[in-house]
Amino acid sequence: MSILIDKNTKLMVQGITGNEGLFHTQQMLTYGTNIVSGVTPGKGGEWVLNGKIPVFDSVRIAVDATGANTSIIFVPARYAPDAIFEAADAGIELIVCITEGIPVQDMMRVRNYIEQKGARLVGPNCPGLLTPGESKVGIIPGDIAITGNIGVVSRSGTLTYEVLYALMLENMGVSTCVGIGGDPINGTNFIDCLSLFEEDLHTDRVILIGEIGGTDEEKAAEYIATHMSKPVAAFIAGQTAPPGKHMGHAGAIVEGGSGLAVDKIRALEEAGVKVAKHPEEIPSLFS
Amino acid sequence: MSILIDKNTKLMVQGITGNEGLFHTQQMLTYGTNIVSGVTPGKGGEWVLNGKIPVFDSVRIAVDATGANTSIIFVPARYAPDAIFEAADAGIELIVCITEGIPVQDMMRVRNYIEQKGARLVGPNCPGLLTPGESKVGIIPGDIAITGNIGVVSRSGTLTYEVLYALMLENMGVSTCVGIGGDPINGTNFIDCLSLFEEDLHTDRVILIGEIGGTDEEKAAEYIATHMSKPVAAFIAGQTAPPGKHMGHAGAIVEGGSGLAVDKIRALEEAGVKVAKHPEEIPSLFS
Amino acid sequence: MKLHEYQSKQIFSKYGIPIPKGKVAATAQEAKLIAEELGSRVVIKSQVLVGGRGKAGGIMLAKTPEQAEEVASQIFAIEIKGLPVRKVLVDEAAKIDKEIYLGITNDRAARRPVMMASAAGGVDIEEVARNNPEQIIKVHIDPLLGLRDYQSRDIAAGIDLPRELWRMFGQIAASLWKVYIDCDATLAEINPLVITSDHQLLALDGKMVIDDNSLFRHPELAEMRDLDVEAPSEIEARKYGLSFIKLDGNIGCMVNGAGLAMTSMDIIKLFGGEPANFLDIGGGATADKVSAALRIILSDSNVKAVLFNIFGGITRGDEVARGILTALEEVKSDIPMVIRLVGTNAEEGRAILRNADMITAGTLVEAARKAVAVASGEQIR
Amino acid sequence: MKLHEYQSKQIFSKYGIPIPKGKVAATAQEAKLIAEELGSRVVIKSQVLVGGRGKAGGIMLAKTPEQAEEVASQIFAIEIKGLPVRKVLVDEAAKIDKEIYLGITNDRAARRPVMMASAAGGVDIEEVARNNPEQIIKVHIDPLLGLRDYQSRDIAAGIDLPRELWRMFGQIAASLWKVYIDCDATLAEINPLVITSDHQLLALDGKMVIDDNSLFRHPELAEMRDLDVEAPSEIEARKYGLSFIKLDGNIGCMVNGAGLAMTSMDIIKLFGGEPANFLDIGGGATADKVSAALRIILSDSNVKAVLFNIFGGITRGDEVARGILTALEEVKSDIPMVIRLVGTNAEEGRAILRNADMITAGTLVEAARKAVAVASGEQIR
Repeated sequence: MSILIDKNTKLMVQGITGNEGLFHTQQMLTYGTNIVSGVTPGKGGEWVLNGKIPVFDSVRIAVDATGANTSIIFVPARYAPDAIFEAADAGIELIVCITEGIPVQDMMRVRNYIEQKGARLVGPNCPGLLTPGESKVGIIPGDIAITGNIGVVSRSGTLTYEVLYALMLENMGVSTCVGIGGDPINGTNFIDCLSLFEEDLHTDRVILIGEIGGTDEEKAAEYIATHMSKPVAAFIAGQTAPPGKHMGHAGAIVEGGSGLAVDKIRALEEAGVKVAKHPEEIPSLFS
Repeated sequence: MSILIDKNTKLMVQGITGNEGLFHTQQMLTYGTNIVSGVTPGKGGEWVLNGKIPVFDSVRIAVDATGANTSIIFVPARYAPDAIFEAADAGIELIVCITEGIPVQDMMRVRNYIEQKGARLVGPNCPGLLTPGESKVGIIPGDIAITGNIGVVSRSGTLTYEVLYALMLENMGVSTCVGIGGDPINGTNFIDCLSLFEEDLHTDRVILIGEIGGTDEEKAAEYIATHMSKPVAAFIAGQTAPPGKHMGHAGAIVEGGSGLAVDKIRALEEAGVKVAKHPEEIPSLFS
Repeated sequence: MKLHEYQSKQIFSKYGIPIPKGKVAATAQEAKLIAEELGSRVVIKSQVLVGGRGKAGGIMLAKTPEQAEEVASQIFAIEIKGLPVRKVLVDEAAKIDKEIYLGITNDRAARRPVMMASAAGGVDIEEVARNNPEQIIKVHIDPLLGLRDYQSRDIAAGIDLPRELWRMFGQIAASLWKVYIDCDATLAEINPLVITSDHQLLALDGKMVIDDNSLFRHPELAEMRDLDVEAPSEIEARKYGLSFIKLDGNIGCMVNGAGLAMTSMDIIKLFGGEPANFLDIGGGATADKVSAALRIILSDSNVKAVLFNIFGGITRGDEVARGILTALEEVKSDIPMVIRLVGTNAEEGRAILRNADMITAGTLVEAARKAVAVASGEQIR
Repeated sequence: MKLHEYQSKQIFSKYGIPIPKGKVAATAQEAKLIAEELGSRVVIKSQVLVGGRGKAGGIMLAKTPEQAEEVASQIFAIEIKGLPVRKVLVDEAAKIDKEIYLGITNDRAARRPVMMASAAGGVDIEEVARNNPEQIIKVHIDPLLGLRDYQSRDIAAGIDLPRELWRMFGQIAASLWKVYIDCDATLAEINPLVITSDHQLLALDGKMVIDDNSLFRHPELAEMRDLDVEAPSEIEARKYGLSFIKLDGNIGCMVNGAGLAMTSMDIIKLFGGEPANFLDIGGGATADKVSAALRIILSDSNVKAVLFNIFGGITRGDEVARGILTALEEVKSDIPMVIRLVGTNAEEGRAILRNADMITAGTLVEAARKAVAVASGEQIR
């Protein structure tokens, strides 16, 4: 079992005819994800991947024609906010935005709007979701995780792969892995995922992978202390990062003395979370 | 008993130092309404009506200082939308806007915003509310209604007074009278009030006063047919109004064959509502 | 407030919406000069604020400047639904492949703006809405977010617009949205928006209605008002802040409050009479306003009786009575007048009017009955 | 991207925010001429993108043009927190009654812009926030609705601004909001906003940070970037689309992915080493990118070892290995290199690198340990 995506996910790919969109559509299809349609304005009526997936001119038309309930967005940063608005307006329930580099003011408008619409956004600037054995909505390599009962939620990309890989080496499986993205303003946050994992019958432990910047890890710690019965382990990246610099991710920055790794680690440990010194240590924290 | 306003209403007056604001504040005070504060930007620290009511610079400051839960707005049309936003932002639960002549696009933005905030707006371009014997929030003359069990909801001003007066002459009392206003886009509508009256223990009959323009009366009729157990009587003004002309109220206009009085009357009658030929006939419909 | 076609199209053009080359003429001679200047076949279009201009002979084609002059003088000579033609628009004639409809208006029920389009353009869109609603595509626009590009694409797809025109259509839709917002329009419409034979989009006709309540922030639009379309009495009424609409009956009405004013008209009709006007004098009827209103009512030679229906609420009945008294002195008239005065200080008001030459009534029904009676020549007192 | 004070104030001025008269000088002589032109006492302010200019002697007063020249040459001679002074701003000196703070920034937690103000202006606002948070008033702004007038009034009242200045303050707040929106700022700050002795408001200093991700739609702002503040290696890295930050240690890092790159730095430190840089080569490490990155790392003479940590995911390990091989050929070097290659096609990748002069590691821990060891001169192979 899983959270957010599973066998019933009917996926639409926004920006399906771009290089990245097409490549990852193939990857997801190979993994077994149920991809029902793609959207590229002006290319409605075409088919991609040897006629497997129909392309539509707009999300609304694609939803009407194929009943997609989930969307993944691969369009360039300048068009991505509109793509999210479009998906939300068309009634898509789960919108996963892979795109990196969306201006933060755009994301504030997007956040405020989709909250009204009741749509859920994962990302942007994220690797997406993976429910091993059922569905992959994103770019996480499918072969580095096996099915199991550990929920993983992370602000990072390859660091997440590192953790999944370490778990697999120990034969530890994953219920769902959610990459929530490295931007300062994003959709679904740690607490949203923690609460979903807490309710999910098939998740019995959770790994949280945070990094410097913002206070989401501190808030997650508070939530864990007061709402979580399942054990949580964590890792926080960026303990050696200098202040005032964006460490690759737009959201990974220590500003005005806030967002420090040390504060996040302390908050999590005080909430009873075991915090790993390095990612390869994580599996042992559950032994 | 009553809906929306009663003895517990703690009223703030926005635009209290203007001519109209000051006059009606005095009227409401005389009626016994619990007026706790007024707001006029730049006049914070003053007192009006012989030191009875303190004036504040902003709604937020007034709410913090006096705990107002209801606001009435008497500011000119060009500032009224901001006054509504301000009241909603400060957490006011019931906002009554008397102001006439607010541009309709402003009202569309206001409506969309306050819906998110969960505030209730009555008006604009309305006479406000009267719960006889308890509280008056608006400009309805206090001496033309007595306490009783008839709920009144109306899009009009003096026409409402006419109906209240006709009821009083027959010694028929009113629980609450709500003037929802004559603009095309307003806050609280017929259905909102009908549902409140249906739930109110002390209302046992309801009078609906509509007029030409829009389709709110038709929707109310549908609601009455499906949701109301209490008897409803109605009157619709504007049977002789020519199409394409605003009959005083911005919302009272027959356009493209819709908004006709005859359609509204038919819909109400089909919903089991007795529709009066003229306002003086209304009391007899309940005999 | 309605704008003329040429005014709407000038605004459209300022926002980058392509319109035909053309100019406005006030005489047939001017029309000829414009046609010469354009150097092509032209369309001469009467500028009147009513629909059905074409059927009434108010839109005609001319192949030469001479023909333009001739046609223009024909158009200047006619009246369209009672309105004189004071100006014509002389537009370069377009080569039309297809006519579509594009408009934005307020959806009262949805409390949002709605953009509408139809592949069946060039005809009365309300008729299409009634008979073939499936031919109209509607997209609601979030008033805080504004029109988004994907909404224009949804519309373009919905009306089967050729794909090579989508970009241009999107720009026109975005411009029309900006016109609608910037001008506080309640309607901004291009009908028809044509696909020309060289595969361009062109706004052949334009219609805009401006929210009267917004004119305080649009002085430049307020100046565009065409007073020709309004009865002189309505223009006069606006000066005094009176809400007045001329009708065809013979019983003048003076009422405080819009709902009550409509009701007074209705009740006159109910008892067999015909109202001569809608008139709301608003709250606080000063002598000034009352006499202006009375003058306006009596300027209509059809009027055979006047009905005053005043509900003294916050406005006190004695004050209103004094206003009426002053007005009656200023405006001498033999027309019989019925007054019903009720509410706050009504008794005092009636006392003041006791010696005035007026018929009094206690109820609205009684007042209406009496007004209808005296209007038809009956003597009652 | 940070803007200089003079750049921020030029933008403020364009939006109607009052700033002192003044000009930028690149030499002491120019500063003298500007002071002459202004004809008043002036303030000479070094234009460097760090705080604490005043304490470092980077802001000085001058009474005469001669003194301005003297003071300017002093300022041009110093370095402020390691940065050279290339320009100074020569501003007319203001008569100051009171200093306040006004700024807009993004509140990550609230996911909204926040306008902040304090009666305690002129000092480091983060210090005020830490020590006297009650002295700062914060108002969140709805990103779809924008700043409203009543919010400015709430702020003016909250910092006890004299009432006669509210209107002017409201205009400045509205302009600052427009600056923030139009420039995609993540910070737009006036500190201090002063009340002058003749009761006017004046933006004495200005600070803006622009969202790097938004620069595609602000070419005019992108051109304002001051390359002086960045290490040359960081400028070089940006050219290749590499995310690179220079640090003070001796172990160079090359990693794919930002989180993993930070983690690699952390783990080096954990085992007693010091990272020389943060470097994320991103997805799909082409030979081009890898050699550029390697050149940049090795251009730092502190570097005694290089750690490659590549998680082949969608990116295939063999491709990365080939990229590294090409890079190593292009960039000859004796510095010891440790590589840990894992994930998709990692084995093939390791095979390709078998003959390269590199130390291999299976785990991140092993890789970090080996890098730390070789950096301190140990011989392992």
